[in-house]
Amino acid sequence: MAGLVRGRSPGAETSEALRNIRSLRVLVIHPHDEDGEELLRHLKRIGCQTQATWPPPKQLPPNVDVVFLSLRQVIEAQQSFPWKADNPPAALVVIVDYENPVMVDAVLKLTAQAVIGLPIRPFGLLTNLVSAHALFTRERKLQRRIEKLEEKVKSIKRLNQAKEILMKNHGLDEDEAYRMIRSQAMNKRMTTEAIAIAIINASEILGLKQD
Amino acid sequence: MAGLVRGRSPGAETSEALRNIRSLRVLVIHPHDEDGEELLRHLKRIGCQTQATWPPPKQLPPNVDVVFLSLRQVIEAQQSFPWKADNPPAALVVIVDYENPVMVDAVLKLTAQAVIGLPIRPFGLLTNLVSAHALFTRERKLQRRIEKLEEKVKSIKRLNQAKEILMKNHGLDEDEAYRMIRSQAMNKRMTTEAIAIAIINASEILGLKQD
Amino acid sequence: MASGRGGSSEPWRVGVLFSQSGFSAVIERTQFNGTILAIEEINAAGGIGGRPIEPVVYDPGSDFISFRRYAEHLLGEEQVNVVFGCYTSGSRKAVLPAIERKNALLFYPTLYEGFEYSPNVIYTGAAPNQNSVQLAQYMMENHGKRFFLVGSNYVYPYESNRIMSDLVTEQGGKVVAERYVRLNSEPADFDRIIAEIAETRPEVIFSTVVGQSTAQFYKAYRAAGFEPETMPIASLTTCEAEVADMGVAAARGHVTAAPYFETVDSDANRAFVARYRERFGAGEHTNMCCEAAYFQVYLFARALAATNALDAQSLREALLGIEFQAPQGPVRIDPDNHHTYLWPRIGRIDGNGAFEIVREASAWVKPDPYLVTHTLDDWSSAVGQVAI
Amino acid sequence: MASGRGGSSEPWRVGVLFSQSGFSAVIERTQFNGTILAIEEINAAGGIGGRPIEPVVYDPGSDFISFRRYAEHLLGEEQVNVVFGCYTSGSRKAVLPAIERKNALLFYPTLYEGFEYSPNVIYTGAAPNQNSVQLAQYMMENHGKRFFLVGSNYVYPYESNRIMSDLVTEQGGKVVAERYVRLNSEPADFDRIIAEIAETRPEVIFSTVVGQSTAQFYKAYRAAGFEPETMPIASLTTCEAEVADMGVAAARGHVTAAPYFETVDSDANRAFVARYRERFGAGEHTNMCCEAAYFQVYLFARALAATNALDAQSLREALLGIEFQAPQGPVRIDPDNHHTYLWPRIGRIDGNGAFEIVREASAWVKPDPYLVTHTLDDWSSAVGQVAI
Repeated sequence: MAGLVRGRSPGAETSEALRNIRSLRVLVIHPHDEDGEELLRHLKRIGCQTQATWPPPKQLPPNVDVVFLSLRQVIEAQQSFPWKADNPPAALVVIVDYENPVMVDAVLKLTAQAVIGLPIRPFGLLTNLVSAHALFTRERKLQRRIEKLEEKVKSIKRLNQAKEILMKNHGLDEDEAYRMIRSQAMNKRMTTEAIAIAIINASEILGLKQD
Repeated sequence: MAGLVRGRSPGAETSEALRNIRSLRVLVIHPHDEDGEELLRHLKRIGCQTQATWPPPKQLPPNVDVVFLSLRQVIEAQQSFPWKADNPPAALVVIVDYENPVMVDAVLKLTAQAVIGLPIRPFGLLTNLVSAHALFTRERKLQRRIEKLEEKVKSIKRLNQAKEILMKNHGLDEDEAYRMIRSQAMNKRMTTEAIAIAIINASEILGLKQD
Repeated sequence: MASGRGGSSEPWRVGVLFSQSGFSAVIERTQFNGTILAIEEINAAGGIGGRPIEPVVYDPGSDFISFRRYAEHLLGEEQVNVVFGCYTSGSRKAVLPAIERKNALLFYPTLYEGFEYSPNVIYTGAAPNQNSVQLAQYMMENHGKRFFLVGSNYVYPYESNRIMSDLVTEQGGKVVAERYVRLNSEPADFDRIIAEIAETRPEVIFSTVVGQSTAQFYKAYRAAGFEPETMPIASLTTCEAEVADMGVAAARGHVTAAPYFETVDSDANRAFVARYRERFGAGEHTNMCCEAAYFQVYLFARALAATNALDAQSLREALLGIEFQAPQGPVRIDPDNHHTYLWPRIGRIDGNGAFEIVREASAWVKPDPYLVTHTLDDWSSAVGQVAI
Repeated sequence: MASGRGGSSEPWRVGVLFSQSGFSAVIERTQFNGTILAIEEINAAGGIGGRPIEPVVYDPGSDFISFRRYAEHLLGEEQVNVVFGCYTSGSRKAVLPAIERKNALLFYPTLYEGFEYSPNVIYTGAAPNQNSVQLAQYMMENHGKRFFLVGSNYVYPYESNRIMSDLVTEQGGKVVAERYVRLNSEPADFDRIIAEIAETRPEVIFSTVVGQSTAQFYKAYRAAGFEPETMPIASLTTCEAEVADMGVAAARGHVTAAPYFETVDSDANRAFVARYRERFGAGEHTNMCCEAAYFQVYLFARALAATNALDAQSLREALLGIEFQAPQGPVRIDPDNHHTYLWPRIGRIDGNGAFEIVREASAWVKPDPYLVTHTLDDWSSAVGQVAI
């Protein structure tokens, strides 16, 4: 988007992320106190599918889209909390009641997509919820794109390596080598990628020339 | 990180992002009112290098790390605000006073890294500031990684194409083709990449066999 | 709270904040009247616990900064902690931080765009699921699906237009344009919009123009020679107050959705209208905002009778789930979200400037202020059957 | 505020919230005493504007939920809007939402970990740039750079240990371990830690153990036969109250950094200590938290004399930048962050259980509660020169 003039252009449709807000599955990991109740009530007011749990679960239940986490209380519980910050299972909204560097560091390590301060106030929760989920989805897309590109680079390199093995050991030129891999793939109903891997593996076992 | 037991492990060093907080250059785009003043005062208390501006600038000043933006007021100003959400120049913290879908949609379009509700309360600002900057830095790294990988895929494809052109038109085998490109690159003090591009361009102009 | 605790004849002091001047005075004056009428009725009947309600009145003149300052003054120096007031969302938002900081209570008698909940506010006007959906359905069934959107330039019209766009698009209709005018508009501001309407010939004009701009717009429409039969203006805000302001000629034939019109056919309403005219003049008219301002004082009075104290905490508890026989029908505060169960209606302005009610809900509709995706099914399922 | 406005002899009612029982009562009782002494002195001198200060006292028993409930009760039923109280960060955080919601004022007389600012709090204890940095420098200069960190399991020790780790690492030192015990510890909880200390032989033990656990830890250290000469415990919290609790034998030779010790050599302090003993008993001792509790009442009284009203808004304005000749030296509320300019000192416990002041700042140090990266340069640059 080049510029922001108004929130929407004429007749623009409401974004997917917002339309689906009532299908979001939210897990609140927070002690059962006033703040926890206020948070839960407001998430239900917004209309999300919300459940709360305390103490922190040893394992995250499946099918959760957004987790709200009471940070200090999880830390003080001195119990291992499972959260793979590099490949998280859900968007994370961290609830903080202190913001000294120890606590902020914990927020950074968890790579939370949103931060909410105690005491809970209803205003701002909706925007933080939707924004956190959008940031999470956005990062996951970037991560998937990186994985695909890395796979692609590997795949090209493997195909080249397999072709070279065939050229070196069978005296084929590049075109012939490639045609041999492709016809093998078609015969065996496998991908050229899989054939390339098979050739590389075989060459290692049989001690063929690789370069 | 596999689990979160405490905010820090014994003797762990304070993370870079936090250590450098007083060198963060923050731009506040907010009308000069009570909330704007409270925000500015607290950013100065935290110790960031902070400046405020209103109305929204037509162009962002250089060397800004984090922007705080009063969303509704920028929208109502009906003035184009420059923000490339796909390749933003700085981390963005949006200040909201309404959270109906029109406003939330605007937050999503800007892909803000943090959302703060009015009225400004000092507590939570620090964590949101540091977290927003870390999310921004993280996404930028992912974007750069994608760019590099895409470049790499392109580069491999180009090198293969150049080799094939040489093999087809000069009767070379693959090794010879590669050696030719490499020696040209060394002679001319260019990258093999640049030589490959030159070969491809030349072959297009001269109508050589390409595949 | 000193004001709520003293001797047994000491009045219950409450704040009243409606504009007597400025761009939204046309409608806010009727909200002020509705508030005062209810207070006078309650006092005439002996007050609450033998003590009268005493309104502490300030005029913010349609200016948001004045709204905030007067709210702070009421809650501070005046030691009031219940306030009746506000029409525009801007004024509500200006007042809200002071209300929350003092843990006071605001009664807000105006339709608005939803997506707000404060433990310190009771919302008695319609949420979008109580007027937008019904208006969209009626207009598409009776007039067509090509909509032209015109609004004042602020949050309420933005969000109302988003909802209307979604509903129209969902039904295969089309929004041909979406235009905004400034709040303090001049008649000439509408020239360009009238020209565009003439050019695009929509089947429905959806107006979220508010305040004195409303009369400017309807008059410009009339002056352009457009016909309400083929291209009516549909609105959520144009009510009896604006009709009086613009005159019958400009108003006739246009359509509004609201939980209340002066023409509601019930004993409770006939009595309300009669007392209103007796008090403020035979030529005066009630309207949806005036009625909400009126019945919310009664909701407050019922709660106060139960608590016999003015603190927000206990008043709130007494208010949640409370019911009252309002002129529009029975209403109820939803304990989930502090908004009100209301009766959606569609009215068309007749040759006398009165709203002929052409459709009305057969049951109250629960407020859902956080609903993002409205669909026409909501209306039919919530309403059961509709009367024509 | 009814309590702040009535007749001219009506007392100024203020809340006082310190624990008389529970894990932190050892120190909170002295904060209570400091508060009461100051109030009695002010009242004996004629009060403020001819009206006495009346403390409204509750005992939260070191329990955070009780702190919150009593704060709500003080601000609600008791109609108080100035509160003196809290030792641990947990109790301060428990009280804070109620204080902010009522726009009241809390005076907090305890060192803490920083990173807080509320318009409704005045912080009169040391921030980390007023004690941690000075302690790190002194210990590394005099004892070594291999540190063992022991703390109670909550926020204050986490953050204090982070700062200490950074300072030690920056100087090429090493943190050999970082261990926590629960707040309601038993003596046996320290067994494992003592064994680890014996094993790792650090040069400095940095303790952020608080409350009654402090005596348990120092006694365990003594029982293990460790020597303060080669491996002292350095602390920010162990003061005269804890020394009295554990006895001289366990305390002797250990080091604490604080803006105040009972041994401060000034007329103002000698008078303070004399009056304190006269009032509470010859065997009683002042300390940094007690002194802060004492002088903050005077800061409040000065502000009240200027405003002659108890509302937070005007009191706050009068407090910012205010100065007072405290027992530790002149102090000043920093208008930027509501914390206090204080006088960093290092004390070593002598054979009588008194703190021998071995180093002190030659100028007050401005509080910087949001400083993340402390360096030893701060101390020397802020202090000019140090006395040995």
